[in-house]
Amino acid sequence: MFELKSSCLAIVGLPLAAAMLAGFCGKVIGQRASHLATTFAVGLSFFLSLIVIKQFYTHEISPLNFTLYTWGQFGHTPFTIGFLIDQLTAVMMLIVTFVSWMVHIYSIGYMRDDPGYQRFFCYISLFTFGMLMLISANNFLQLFFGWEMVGLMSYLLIGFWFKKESAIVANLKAFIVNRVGDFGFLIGIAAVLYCFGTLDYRLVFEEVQNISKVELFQLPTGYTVSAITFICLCLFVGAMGKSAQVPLHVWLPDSMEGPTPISALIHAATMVTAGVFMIARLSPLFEYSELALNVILTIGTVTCFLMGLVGIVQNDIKRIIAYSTLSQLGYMMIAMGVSAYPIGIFHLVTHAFFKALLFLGAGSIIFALHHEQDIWKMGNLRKSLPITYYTMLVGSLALIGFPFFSGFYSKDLIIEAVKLSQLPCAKAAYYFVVGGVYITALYTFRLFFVVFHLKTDRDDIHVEPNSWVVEGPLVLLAIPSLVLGALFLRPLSENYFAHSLVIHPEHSGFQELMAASESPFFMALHGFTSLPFVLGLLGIITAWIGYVVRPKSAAWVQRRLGVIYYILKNQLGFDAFYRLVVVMATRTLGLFCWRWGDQWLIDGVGVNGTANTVKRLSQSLRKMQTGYLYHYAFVMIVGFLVLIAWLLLSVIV
Amino acid sequence: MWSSELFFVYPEVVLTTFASFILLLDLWLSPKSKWIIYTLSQLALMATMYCLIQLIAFTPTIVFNGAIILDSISLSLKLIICLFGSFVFIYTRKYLFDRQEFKAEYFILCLFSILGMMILVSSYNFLSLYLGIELLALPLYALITMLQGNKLATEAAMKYFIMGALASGMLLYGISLLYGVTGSLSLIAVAEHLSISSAAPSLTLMFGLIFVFVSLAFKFGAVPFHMWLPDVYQGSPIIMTLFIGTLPKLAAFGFAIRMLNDTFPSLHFHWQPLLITMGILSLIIGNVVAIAQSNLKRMLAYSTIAHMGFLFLGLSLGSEAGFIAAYNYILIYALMALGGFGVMTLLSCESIEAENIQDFQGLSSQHPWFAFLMMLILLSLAGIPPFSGFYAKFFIIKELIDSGYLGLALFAVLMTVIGAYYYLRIIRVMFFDAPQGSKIQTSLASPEAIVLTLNGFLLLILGIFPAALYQFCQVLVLTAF
Amino acid sequence: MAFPLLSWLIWIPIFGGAALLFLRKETCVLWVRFFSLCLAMFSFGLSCVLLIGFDVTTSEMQWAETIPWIPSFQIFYRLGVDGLSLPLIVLTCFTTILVILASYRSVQNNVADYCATFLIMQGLMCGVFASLDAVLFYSFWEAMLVPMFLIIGRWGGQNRIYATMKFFLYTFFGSVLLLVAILYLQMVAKSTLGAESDGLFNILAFQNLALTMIEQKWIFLAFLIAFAIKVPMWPVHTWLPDAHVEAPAGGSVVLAAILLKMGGYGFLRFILPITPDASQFFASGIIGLSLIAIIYIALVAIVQTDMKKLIAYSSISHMGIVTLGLFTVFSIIKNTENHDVAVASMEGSLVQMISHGFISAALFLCVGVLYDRLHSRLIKDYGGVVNTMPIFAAFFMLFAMANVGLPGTSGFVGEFLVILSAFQAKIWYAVGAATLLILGASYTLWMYKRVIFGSITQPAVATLRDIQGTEICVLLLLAIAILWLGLWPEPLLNILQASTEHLLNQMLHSKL
Amino acid sequence: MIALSDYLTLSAILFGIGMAGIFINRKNVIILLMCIELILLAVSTNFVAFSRYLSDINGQVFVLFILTIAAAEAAIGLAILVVMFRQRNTINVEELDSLKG
Repeated sequence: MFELKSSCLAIVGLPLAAAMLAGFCGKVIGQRASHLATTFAVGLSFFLSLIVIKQFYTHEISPLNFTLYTWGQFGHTPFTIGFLIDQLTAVMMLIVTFVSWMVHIYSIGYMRDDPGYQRFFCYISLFTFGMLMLISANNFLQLFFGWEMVGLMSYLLIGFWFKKESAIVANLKAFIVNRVGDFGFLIGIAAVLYCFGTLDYRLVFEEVQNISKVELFQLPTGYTVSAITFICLCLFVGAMGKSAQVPLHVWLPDSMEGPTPISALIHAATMVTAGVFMIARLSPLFEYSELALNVILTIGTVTCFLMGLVGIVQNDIKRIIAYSTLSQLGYMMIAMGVSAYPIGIFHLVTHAFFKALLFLGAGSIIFALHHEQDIWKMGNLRKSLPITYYTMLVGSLALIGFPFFSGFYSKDLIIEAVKLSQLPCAKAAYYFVVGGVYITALYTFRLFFVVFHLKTDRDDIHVEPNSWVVEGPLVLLAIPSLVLGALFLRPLSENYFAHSLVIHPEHSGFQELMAASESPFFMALHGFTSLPFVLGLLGIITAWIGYVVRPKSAAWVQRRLGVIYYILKNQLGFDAFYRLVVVMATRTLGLFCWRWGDQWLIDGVGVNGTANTVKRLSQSLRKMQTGYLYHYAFVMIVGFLVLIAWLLLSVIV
Repeated sequence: MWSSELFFVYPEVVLTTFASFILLLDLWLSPKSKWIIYTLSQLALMATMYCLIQLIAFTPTIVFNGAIILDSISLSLKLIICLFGSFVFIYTRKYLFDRQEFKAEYFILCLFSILGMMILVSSYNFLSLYLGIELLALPLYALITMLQGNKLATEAAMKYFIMGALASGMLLYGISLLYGVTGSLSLIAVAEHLSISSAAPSLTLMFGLIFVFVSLAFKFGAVPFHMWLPDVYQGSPIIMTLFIGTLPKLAAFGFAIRMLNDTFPSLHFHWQPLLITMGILSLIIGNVVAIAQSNLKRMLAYSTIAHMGFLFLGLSLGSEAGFIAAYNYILIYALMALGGFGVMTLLSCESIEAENIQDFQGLSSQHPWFAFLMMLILLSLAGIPPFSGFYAKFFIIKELIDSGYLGLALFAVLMTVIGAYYYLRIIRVMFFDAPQGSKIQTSLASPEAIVLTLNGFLLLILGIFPAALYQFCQVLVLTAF
Repeated sequence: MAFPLLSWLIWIPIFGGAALLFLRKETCVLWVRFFSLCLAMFSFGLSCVLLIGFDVTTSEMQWAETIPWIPSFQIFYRLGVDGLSLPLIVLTCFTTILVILASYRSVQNNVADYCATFLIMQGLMCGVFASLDAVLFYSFWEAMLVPMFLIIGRWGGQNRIYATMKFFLYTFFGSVLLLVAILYLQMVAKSTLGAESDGLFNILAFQNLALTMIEQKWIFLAFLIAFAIKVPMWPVHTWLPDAHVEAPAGGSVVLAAILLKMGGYGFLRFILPITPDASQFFASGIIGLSLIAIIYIALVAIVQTDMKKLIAYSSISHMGIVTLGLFTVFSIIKNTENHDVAVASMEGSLVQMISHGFISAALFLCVGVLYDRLHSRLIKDYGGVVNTMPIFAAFFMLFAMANVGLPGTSGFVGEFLVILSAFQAKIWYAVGAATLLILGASYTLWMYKRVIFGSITQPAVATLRDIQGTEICVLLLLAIAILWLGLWPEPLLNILQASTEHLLNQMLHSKL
Repeated sequence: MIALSDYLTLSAILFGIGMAGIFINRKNVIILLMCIELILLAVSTNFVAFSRYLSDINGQVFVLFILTIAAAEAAIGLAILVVMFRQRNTINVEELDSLKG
């Protein structure tokens, strides 16, 4: 007898318990016990999630919505901690636990000699817990709880090597940029509470139709903002932070300062997709705001295209993959924007696997090269790291959407969905999306060729063979990267998510698409003739020519396009803008408030000014006490005369 | 014999007898047996108090053709003056004994001054009033000069003397005018005259009133008749400051009650603004100038001025409630002054006169107990609850507000804030600064230390149970009026 | 009469502390520490009894005691607790335990005086929260300044004299206005209730007193200055950074954890119920000041170079949330007529007060731990502390995150409730308050980064020893409190509920 | 016949001179003592005049007391003066300014 409620609690609770164990007793129980405990716990969670999703697929169980305990009350509205387990959650659980499990195993080898071994396992288990809380929430409070929890773990893990200045700068940046998103998110939650009077998903979704026409406030220009749009936009700001959409994307490339398994787990597969997941989860809300969808689509497109461009000029292996992640997150956002939630989630799923694969592959390279990350210092690693080579190839092909690979199905569907979308922005977005395919192929294979194929003259590259715990997960991840797309397509076309994701009839144009793409095989075959495939191929060829056949040509192009290269190299100036304008302005303002407001005006003029005035008054009044008897007598007599005069006046008047 | 009117001034007679006897005895006593003088002086005060207690049952009585009144106010004030006088003697004992030449005159003249105070507070006509004031003041002029004989003391004495004489001259002139208008020296006669004449009071009367008030203000040291006060406090030897700072204020309060309540109640409308003005000025000058002082005695002198300002605000109401609050205030003030100067007296020894603020640096590590007591006293002076100084102020402010003087109350409390600064400065010096200079030897088991402890804790206890003292004052004032 | 539990809570620490003053010999230091810890624990136990015996369903005063104190003026020794004061009393007792424990390492001279002063202060603070008579309240309110003055002045840092004087005079200035306002109310009470009524100084009776608008405005302003200084609100906050910087760790803890709460408590007990119409009139002004406090002060906090100053500014900023939550109520009611939201807003403020008590205490103790070792509070003197003090760094991280308002810690609860309800008043209020999310994270984590993370650059840091024994114990207690409150605030909210609703009714009931 | 007002005027003038003397004189302490005597005399004149005018003996009794006290006062004043002179070798009022502020 399968009990969904208790298994759900087990899925969520196991990583927490393991994290506690590794965190509090890590020193006592030792490294081995720590990683065994956490790995076992997450693995168990994975198998449980597997059962859950299987049962959902076979319709043996229906979605479950239950409350664990009442966290507090808002007036008389209870705020609860509770879980909503449905198809969407089940899928997310599966990815999270699986990738996390893989990363756990991988880390056993990767983090082998690190002094913070137990801490690391504690963190990633705790992260898994937070992520599971996030995805299984049945209300906004718990969503926010998980949201911040994963943010915290991301912060801690980016700064895991706390001695490294760049790492601790990066984690601070990540947290604060995420906070900007959370700022919007919190306002969004407040707006939800204001409009719906509850934070419970179910109640909110039931009410949404009644609210959809309500206007929240009027802008000074006379334009009214509808409540639903306001809510969605605010929530989307949160998603922009977490899912690193332009302009809140700046933290993600820097977050690569963390250990590579983290980059795979948090900054590729799971946490960064939380924003996408959130929008999908709240699809009943977003469906009612045309404006919000357009914004999402636009931001997604911009992110997708620009970040891909930036990715082309990066030299750090992890940063290239990070920019690729940004670009892919853009794709997911695009899918959300065109209401193709199932497709977006599909891409999320496939991306989780192949991107985790790429990161872990990169990690294996980095590890093998003694923490060398510059791709130009690698080269010709095909022979020395064969497993990594092949798995990376699978990952790269999946990433560029090569037919039959998992990425192909999801990405192709997104492009088609954009094409079919009726949104005003969709037309322009389509070109960028398609263009993005070329860029994706270019940067992916640039990386691939430079690392594995580029002939180098140097012999000094000492390659250390990797252990099975590092390579095992690569293989395990490569399999889903290869086949998952095809596997997933079927449930997708059978409307697996019908219960969880709501799509407004006006936006459901793409659904016929899914119905039409019933056979993965034919769809892939068909893919060979499509424009994206051509562009992708073109990208690969460009990379081949530029970096393998004629390595000098890339440098030539770089010189010819100096300005563009400079801009791209500097991440389009976002970092500089934030550093020079936002941060400096804040600090200057702070200094101004402190030096002039607090120290000069309030303290100087106000407080000490008063005190000094009294002191000065005291000094001058004390001079009246001259010490001369005749002055004393004089004062006394004058005092007497004044009193007399006053009294006489009062008598006369 | 008991039917004689002399019975009602029996305490004064006893005190005079004792004082005269000690005066004579001093001539024959060898320097080694000077303790007899001290013991006898204390005995004199005890005996006087005993006699005073005997008289409680006979209040109110007016004797000697209306020259002396024995009501609850005068009796209680006399008792308290004697009690505090006894405290003063205890505090000064060691100071005097430690010196090379023991001055028996201190006790004798103080006893005479106390006699003057007793006469002052129970006087019911202007003659006895004048005699009381002079008897109070004259021994003090002499004492200030003779105790230490340094330049400052002489200067202080001279200033005190000239200003005091000027003030009593003005009082006399005022009395003469009142006498001319009313034809009587009796306070009650003046009061009757004033209440009968329905027309506006004559100009002469007004002059008389002002003259009397000037001398009253002079006794309290209210601005602008305060000029003598800082100099005298500073210049006098500490034991004299101790005496001048406490007892005459109580006597002056008796004087004030006699004037405000017994003589000029019907002119309340006219004298109220005077008192308020003087009160306000005193609060400003006292509190503000005290900040700049480096001599503790001088600082406490200015603080006295400020306190008198507060007292004047209470007195200015002219109502029973106002007098009750004022009485409460002056009692607590006297207790605080007694304690404050008492600590200074105890810390002063043969060579050192602890009077500069620097002398108190780091007192808490040298004499933690004295520092603690001094802190209690200073906090009480500053008006911080739960010390009685706060409740004294509280009652006055309450009466002010109840009578509708909201602005005045606000002003008074704001001045308290300024006042808090300089009291805190002393606490700061005692507790936060590192000690400097030599250590003064004072035993905690000595009687003066015990009494001082009692004094300090009385301020705390009266603060925690403020009702006791207030009700005491209430009963006294209500039975007297 | 029932067992006088509140009196015990007030007087046991005071008498115990006074008794400690006599154990001044250096040889009995251990006994002093032990005895004072026992006293503090005993008081905390008493407060727990209070907590357990508390009836959450009513807003009536519980454990009430009434004894005539100054009968001539109908002033009573009148005590009682309701949902508003109970948590603060418990917090007070809890904090004292921490302070005593924390002093085990950090205070080595004048231990008896130190412990005694804190115990006396504990009693006085309990008195503030428990008294229902205005004069009694005022007495405790003022009396409490003295121990704090001594603590900062005696055990403080370099510039302690200036700081402690400033602290005392600043707050004293505010409180005298409180006194005048109380006396004025008494006068009004006398004219409405009659001179013989026993409610002349009864705070609860004040709350039912009819007042004209003009009276209310003046009384409001007088109260406001008194309480705003204590909270402290912008622009009367400048005493706090100085006082915090100079105070010893224990002093900072009590200052931040409880003293500031007295200001907030004053708002709840005096301003809102006594002058509801004036409160409504001035509400937008107060909200403006709160928002300025939140944003302006947070900006100031960012540029601080002294850890304690930074945390002090952060305290001011967080207290801005408290005042914001209290005064948005009127707007909420006007906007939505939803009492639930208004109640939540006030509860949010109260939770924020309690939680800030824990968090700021924890942060100041953390700085104290560092200060004990290196005798510097400057951020630049540290860096890479995590290398030598990992356990400490972990605790500090938790507290920093609580200060940032991370869900799951207590810091989140209050902010969340207040921002959510502020939104219902005006969107811009919520937006303004929510900037704390960003700014708070900026200054807290930036400081954390510079102090804890990084490699060791200062040789002194390399010699640091990690926390142990009592230090762990203290921080653990706080960590538990912070997490418990963050993960399950419902019990606290339950305690607050009835009283808050009652308060809300009072606020909405016009006195005109 | 000399009227009461004449006496009063005289005494007022005497009183005024006495008062003025105290603060106008900046040289000699003895003059201060004399001024005080003058004030007391003015008062005595007043009392006697009123006493005569009112046919009331009390005023004249008062004067006797005043005279006695004036003598005592003068004695103390001179004594202080002597001490002062011994210490400072001067009786200049202007030099009596160590206590101030």
